[in-house]
Amino acid sequence: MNIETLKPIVEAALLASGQALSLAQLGELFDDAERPTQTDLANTIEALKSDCAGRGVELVEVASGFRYQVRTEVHARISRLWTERQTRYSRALMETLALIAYRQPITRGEIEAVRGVAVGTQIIRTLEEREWIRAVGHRDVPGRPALYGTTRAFLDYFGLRSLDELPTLAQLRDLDALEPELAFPADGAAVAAAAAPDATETLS
Amino acid sequence: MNIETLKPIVEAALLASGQALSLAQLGELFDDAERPTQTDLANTIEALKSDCAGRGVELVEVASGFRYQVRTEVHARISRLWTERQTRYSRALMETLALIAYRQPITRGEIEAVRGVAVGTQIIRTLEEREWIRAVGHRDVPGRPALYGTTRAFLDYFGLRSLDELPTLAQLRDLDALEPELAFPADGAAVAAAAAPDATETLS
Amino acid sequence: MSTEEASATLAEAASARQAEIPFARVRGEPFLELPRDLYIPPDALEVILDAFEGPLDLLLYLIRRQNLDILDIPIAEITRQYIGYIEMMQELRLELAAEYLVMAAILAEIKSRLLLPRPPVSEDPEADPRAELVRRLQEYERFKKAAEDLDTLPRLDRDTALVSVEVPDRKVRVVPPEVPLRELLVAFREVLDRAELYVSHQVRREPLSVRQRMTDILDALGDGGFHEFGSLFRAGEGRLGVVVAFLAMLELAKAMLVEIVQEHTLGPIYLRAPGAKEHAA
Repeated sequence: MNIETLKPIVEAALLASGQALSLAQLGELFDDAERPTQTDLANTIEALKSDCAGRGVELVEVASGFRYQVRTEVHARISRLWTERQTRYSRALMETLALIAYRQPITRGEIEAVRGVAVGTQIIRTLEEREWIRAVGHRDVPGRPALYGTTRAFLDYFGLRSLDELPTLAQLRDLDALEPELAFPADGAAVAAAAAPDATETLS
Repeated sequence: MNIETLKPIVEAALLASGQALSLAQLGELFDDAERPTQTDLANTIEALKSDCAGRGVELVEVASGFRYQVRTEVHARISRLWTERQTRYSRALMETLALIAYRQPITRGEIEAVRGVAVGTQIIRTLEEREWIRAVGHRDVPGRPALYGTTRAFLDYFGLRSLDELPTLAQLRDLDALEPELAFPADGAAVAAAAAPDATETLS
Repeated sequence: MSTEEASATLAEAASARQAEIPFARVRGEPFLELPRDLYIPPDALEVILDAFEGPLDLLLYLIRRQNLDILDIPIAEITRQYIGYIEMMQELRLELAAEYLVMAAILAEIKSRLLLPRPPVSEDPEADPRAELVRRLQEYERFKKAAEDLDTLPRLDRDTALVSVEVPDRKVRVVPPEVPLRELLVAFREVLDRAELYVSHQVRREPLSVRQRMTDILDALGDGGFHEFGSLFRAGEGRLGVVVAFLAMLELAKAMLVEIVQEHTLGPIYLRAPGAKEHAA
């Protein structure tokens, strides 16, 4: 099957399913005998992407596959379709989500240690209800607190293909540079605090 | 606003709303000041219809307005999107099948006598639809109840060459000890055929 | 920083972060008993409290407000500002999260340690009492920034939306469940256990090949006609095939599932379904 034959099928499948489909899922639409190769499907997707130029929707890749979505510029023009959708989240929720995304797996206590304040149960519940995070295990310490990680739905919602695509986390500056205050000499001051390696730069 | 400006907005609205929209509803997306006329909107719809030529979806008018839908020709090609995998069969069904396999030919009444509960018509129908059992005759008693037996498809599915390859009652007692020799594949089904030759030696 | 400055600072913080809430709204009598030159309406203070995500956030604000480097915090000054702020809140009996008080204590401790004479030789790498606080501030700040970045990512509902089209005459294809053989065997064992048939059947081996042949024979007889015994097995099956077919025939006869007709001794044996005369088409 050539790309021109595949295009209407792949387009219809993506639009009809209403959610992202992976190349593997698209392949499963076909009988073994006529199943296109992954390359053919990928080329078809590319062709469909180009066809979106100047239109109200675009074809993008997210964690769970390819999907059509409304172009951001156009979305603002049709936002009256949904008056009730929640589009804003509190800073507390976003900070908690950011910590889970960059530091997963992480416990609630560890989140609180960084933020310096308690994390409300409601925040964790909201994040779980949105299916952005899930408990992925328990830390083997007293109380066995849950370890949280983000989900594929989180990536899909924020239009990411993988955690690698998260904005880069700011670097910690070396505490060697700590300026002396009063008569306090700087030599050897507070070196170790900076020595703790930061594992989060490379998220896999 | 000209048609070229309106097209992406109307297209996105129709695709994102998830339902048909009338010209009036489309008009309500806009502020009073820039609301297009019904004629402009109708012309935009016409232009979008033409854009669908050769694609997998089409823009049609239905009672409540306009909507995009999958083209009939393409529909058959993507029908596998709506595949529902039934989770598992009830215990009643499995017991009924087992009794038919081991005690064939057997009537429904006889199955019920062993199981101690009624066997729903639906169970028999499901097994017949799956072509695992069939009525092979009638017992010559009042009501002439059907006698059920297993089919070749049943043997094929479970990877058996004949019923003799089913474990004996004595072997059944110790299924767990039997398992390594039988090497039942985890998800059973068609794969079992490969394991069958080995199993025969143990069982016959 | 004077108290006026502090007040202006806080007011600015409140209005900057919560612009939609009027800062200067005063209900009823002014609070004249408040510290001199430090009048902030209680409403506004609550707003300020809401505006910060905790003591680290407030400290960061105080530092950034003065364009200071985190690595160069004038602890004495920042502590003075922070504690002044906390005291003000307490005087107004605003509900203050305990974390704010903990931070005040930490700041006071750092300040006092900095004022103490330093031991002649310090091998302690954490000698600067500010180090831990600076580390926490940096760590918090990077995740505060990460949260802001995350918030700017184009996301569903706010910046884009999923799309879908109608599918007329959608047909759902139902795929039946897969059944492992083991599941079938377990089911049989359970039904036997329950029926307490186990014991009585253990004694003789189930002749399943006979059972299968019974099914096959009944199937063949389904047409209502007579079938010669010789047609019930294939020559290739040998003597065993004949025996199995014969046993199956006898079992069926015993269960009155077949009629057997033999017109003369040693003549051909014919089978047919019982009552075939009445029911055959």
